[in-house]
Amino acid sequence: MAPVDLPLPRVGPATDLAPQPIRVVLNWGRRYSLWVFNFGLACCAIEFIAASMARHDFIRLGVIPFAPGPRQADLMVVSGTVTDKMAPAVRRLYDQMPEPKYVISFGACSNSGGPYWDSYSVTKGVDTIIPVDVYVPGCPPRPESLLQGILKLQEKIAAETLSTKGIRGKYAAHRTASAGEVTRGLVKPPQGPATGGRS
Amino acid sequence: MSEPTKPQPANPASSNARPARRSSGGAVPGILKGLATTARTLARPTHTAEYPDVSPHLPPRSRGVIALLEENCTSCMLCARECPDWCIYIDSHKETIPATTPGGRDRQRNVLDRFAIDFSLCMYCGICIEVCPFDALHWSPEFEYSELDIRDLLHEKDRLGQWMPTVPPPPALDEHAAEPAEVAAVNKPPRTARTPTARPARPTRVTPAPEGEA
Amino acid sequence: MTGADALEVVVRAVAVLAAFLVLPLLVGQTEHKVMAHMQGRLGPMYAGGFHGWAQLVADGVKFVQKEDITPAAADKGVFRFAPAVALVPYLVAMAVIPLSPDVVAADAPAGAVFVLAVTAVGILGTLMAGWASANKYSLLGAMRAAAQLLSYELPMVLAVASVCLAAGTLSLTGIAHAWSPWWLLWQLPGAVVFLVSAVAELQRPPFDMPVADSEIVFGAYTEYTGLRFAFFLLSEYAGIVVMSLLFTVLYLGGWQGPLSDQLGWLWTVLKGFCIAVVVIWLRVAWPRLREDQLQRLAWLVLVPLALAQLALTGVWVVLTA
Amino acid sequence: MTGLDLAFAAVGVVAAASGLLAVTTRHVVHAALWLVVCLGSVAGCYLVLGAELVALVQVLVYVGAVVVLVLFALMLTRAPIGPRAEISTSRLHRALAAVLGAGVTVLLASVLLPLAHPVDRHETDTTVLSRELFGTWVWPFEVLSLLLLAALVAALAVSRVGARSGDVRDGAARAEAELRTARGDAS
Repeated sequence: MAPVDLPLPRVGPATDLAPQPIRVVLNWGRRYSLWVFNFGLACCAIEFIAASMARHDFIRLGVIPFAPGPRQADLMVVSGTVTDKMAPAVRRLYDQMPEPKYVISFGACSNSGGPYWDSYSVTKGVDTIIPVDVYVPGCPPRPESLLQGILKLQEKIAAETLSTKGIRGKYAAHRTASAGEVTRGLVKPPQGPATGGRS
Repeated sequence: MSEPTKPQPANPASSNARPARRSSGGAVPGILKGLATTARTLARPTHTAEYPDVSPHLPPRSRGVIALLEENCTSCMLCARECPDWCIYIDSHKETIPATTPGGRDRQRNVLDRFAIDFSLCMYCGICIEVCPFDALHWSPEFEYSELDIRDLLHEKDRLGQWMPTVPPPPALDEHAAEPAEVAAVNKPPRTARTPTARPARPTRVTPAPEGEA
Repeated sequence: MTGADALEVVVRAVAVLAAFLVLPLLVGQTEHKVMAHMQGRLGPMYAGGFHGWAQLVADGVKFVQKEDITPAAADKGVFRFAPAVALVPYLVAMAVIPLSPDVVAADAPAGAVFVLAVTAVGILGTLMAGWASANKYSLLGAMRAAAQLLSYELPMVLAVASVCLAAGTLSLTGIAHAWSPWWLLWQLPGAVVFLVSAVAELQRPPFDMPVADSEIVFGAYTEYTGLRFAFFLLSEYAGIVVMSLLFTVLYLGGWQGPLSDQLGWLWTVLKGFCIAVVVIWLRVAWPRLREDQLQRLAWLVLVPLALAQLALTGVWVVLTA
Repeated sequence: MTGLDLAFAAVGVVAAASGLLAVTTRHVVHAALWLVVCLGSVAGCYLVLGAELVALVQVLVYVGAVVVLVLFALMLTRAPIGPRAEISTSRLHRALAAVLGAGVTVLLASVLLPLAHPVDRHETDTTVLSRELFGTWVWPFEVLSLLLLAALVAALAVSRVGARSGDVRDGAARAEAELRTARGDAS
């Protein structure tokens, strides 16, 4: 399918021009209204579901799992092994979410491929195809880990300054984010002290 | 079930209608039951654990994060080699300790330069902890270390060491269990010089056995 | 028109608008909390501090900031206009519902027909949204909505007709005046028919096939984002408010109760709130019906029941006249 | 010119304009939506003239039910978004239709305009209306409903032709027989 030229995203009216006190209110709104969209791909999705159920109930934090589709969602939780075959779908649904949008990568597989990092078919971390805001470690993580990841995301949202310009930075003059912008390279090990003389 | 389960082929119209009628007929008590159940739950206290306000009650042996006791590590690489994910990075070098006594031999020992666990890869199988012969790795139940940047999930040895205080003490032994080897070794009376009086014990130990059996 | 009259009109309009913006949020928050506790959860706790009272305010603030997406293939004008068509009818309907003989924004002589007529227009918003989205799930949702609305409009109108017949007037204030506790028994079948069709008309569970997320994503609203989506949500909750208050006025005597001279409006609001809680309760307790079960219920149960109620009322009115 | 005249003229203009748009738009769903506006403003005309109940019934029945049904049917026909060439009329036909429409307009206007007088509103009470409907006009009313019933039954009969279970079974049996002969031929 040929790419369709779509207008670049812009945040809602008045967000760009709002003075600081109003921005605090706006950030508060985004912080406590994260309609979540569960990209459950493997066993971690079960822990996500556990976090949404009565015992952990992340609606307490304003994470509302009633978003029926990407268009209504603010937060995408990728939980499970992203395969190269599924990756385009993840990418597409991410692109269909309206800005401002957030992503939590939940569990080892979506963080970096996890136990399957050297498999021919597994994407080496969902952050090679979409920008990720919070990485939750675990295999699978406890439901409380997700709650803590959400708290971390909420702190990040409370501190951020939203602007159309900032959002468009992710996009290379096209409605879908450019691959180069979101692709993370291999993580280089830090340059430690003398590593010579290996046994 | 009183109704015949097999639909009568002679009358297809009635067999089409029956399942619908049966479900609507049986549904009346069912829908009331649904209302009653939800109302009852409404009246009861909730079972939500309020995580950020109330710290969760974690079971012992929770696999939260792996802590490193650096002093115990000999950089033997067993953990790194057994790790199914290859997510442990160890760098070390050999140091020569000059002989302490004149004419003695210089000794060599391993110095740990880097010990890192990539928790974005780790599958929390615990094999590294099992195989460590020197008890350098321990399970800690801490789980609150999600990060905004994936590079921060690579915990270097100082960060791994910081988890050490959160490691719970090992579980108590079962009643009537044998004393742990280390404790037994400490409690053993110190060796004394062999005396001839100790020798005759052997024949006396052999002789009572048949009496006991008889 | 004098200055005082103009001022009164403005005050009334502002009051209706305020009620329109506040009451649906109250219902929404109640839904969050009641649903949570019916499922053994707590519901929103952090937004606003005390038991998450500001959850829906936060939602609103968030929706304002969201990007407004119009799909490339959509019929842009219709797509953008649809939320207003869905929302405004309920605003207008709220204006004629009396809270007490004095507290009513506009007392229409044929208020009952007015509310029914105006709420029937709201469905056009859903149809426009579903068709203009250029999405097959939206289209399917809109068609389900249309089929559902057409089926349930009839039993609803018949049930309301029965009440109007019993009261001998089409005015909502007149109906509430004519009400007596005896109606609770006499008009019970009509009340049940009205409540069921109201829930179906609002596309609330168990009649939420038009927005069944497991089948057709979110029906006609699949492609909507940000404020336009919020308008659809608001229209759903405003619909609950309108239908609950209407049920109160038609079947529960509106403001009738102790101290009704001073606290009449409070009685109406309280009764309406209880009905809204029942609507929420149905959502939590019951699973979604199937499309054919829906039509079967409408045409084989509700319409005959409403007709029987109408006949009963007619006979009674003629006999006692 | 009174305020009533002005109000009537305003809704009348809206009704006429939307009616014109409904027939000129080359977009079948837009036509139905303009029809909504047209019917709504006709209801507004009734309201200005004081026939409140008629206006409400107009909205309830025509906007709430008839147009919804029309839209429903249009959706079933895969009405395209945007105009489509193969279903639009040719230039000649459009010119002819315009001439015909203009002719009818002129004819109607020449007859009706001399009758026009300032709008006088007289409130029609629901009681009066019902007395008229179920007293003076009860027979036309009932006959009309009979007509609708007949239409309904006819529609049902038309839609059920060929869908009776007996026919289906006959068709299946015939198909099976054909299959059997075909197999026989092959072997």
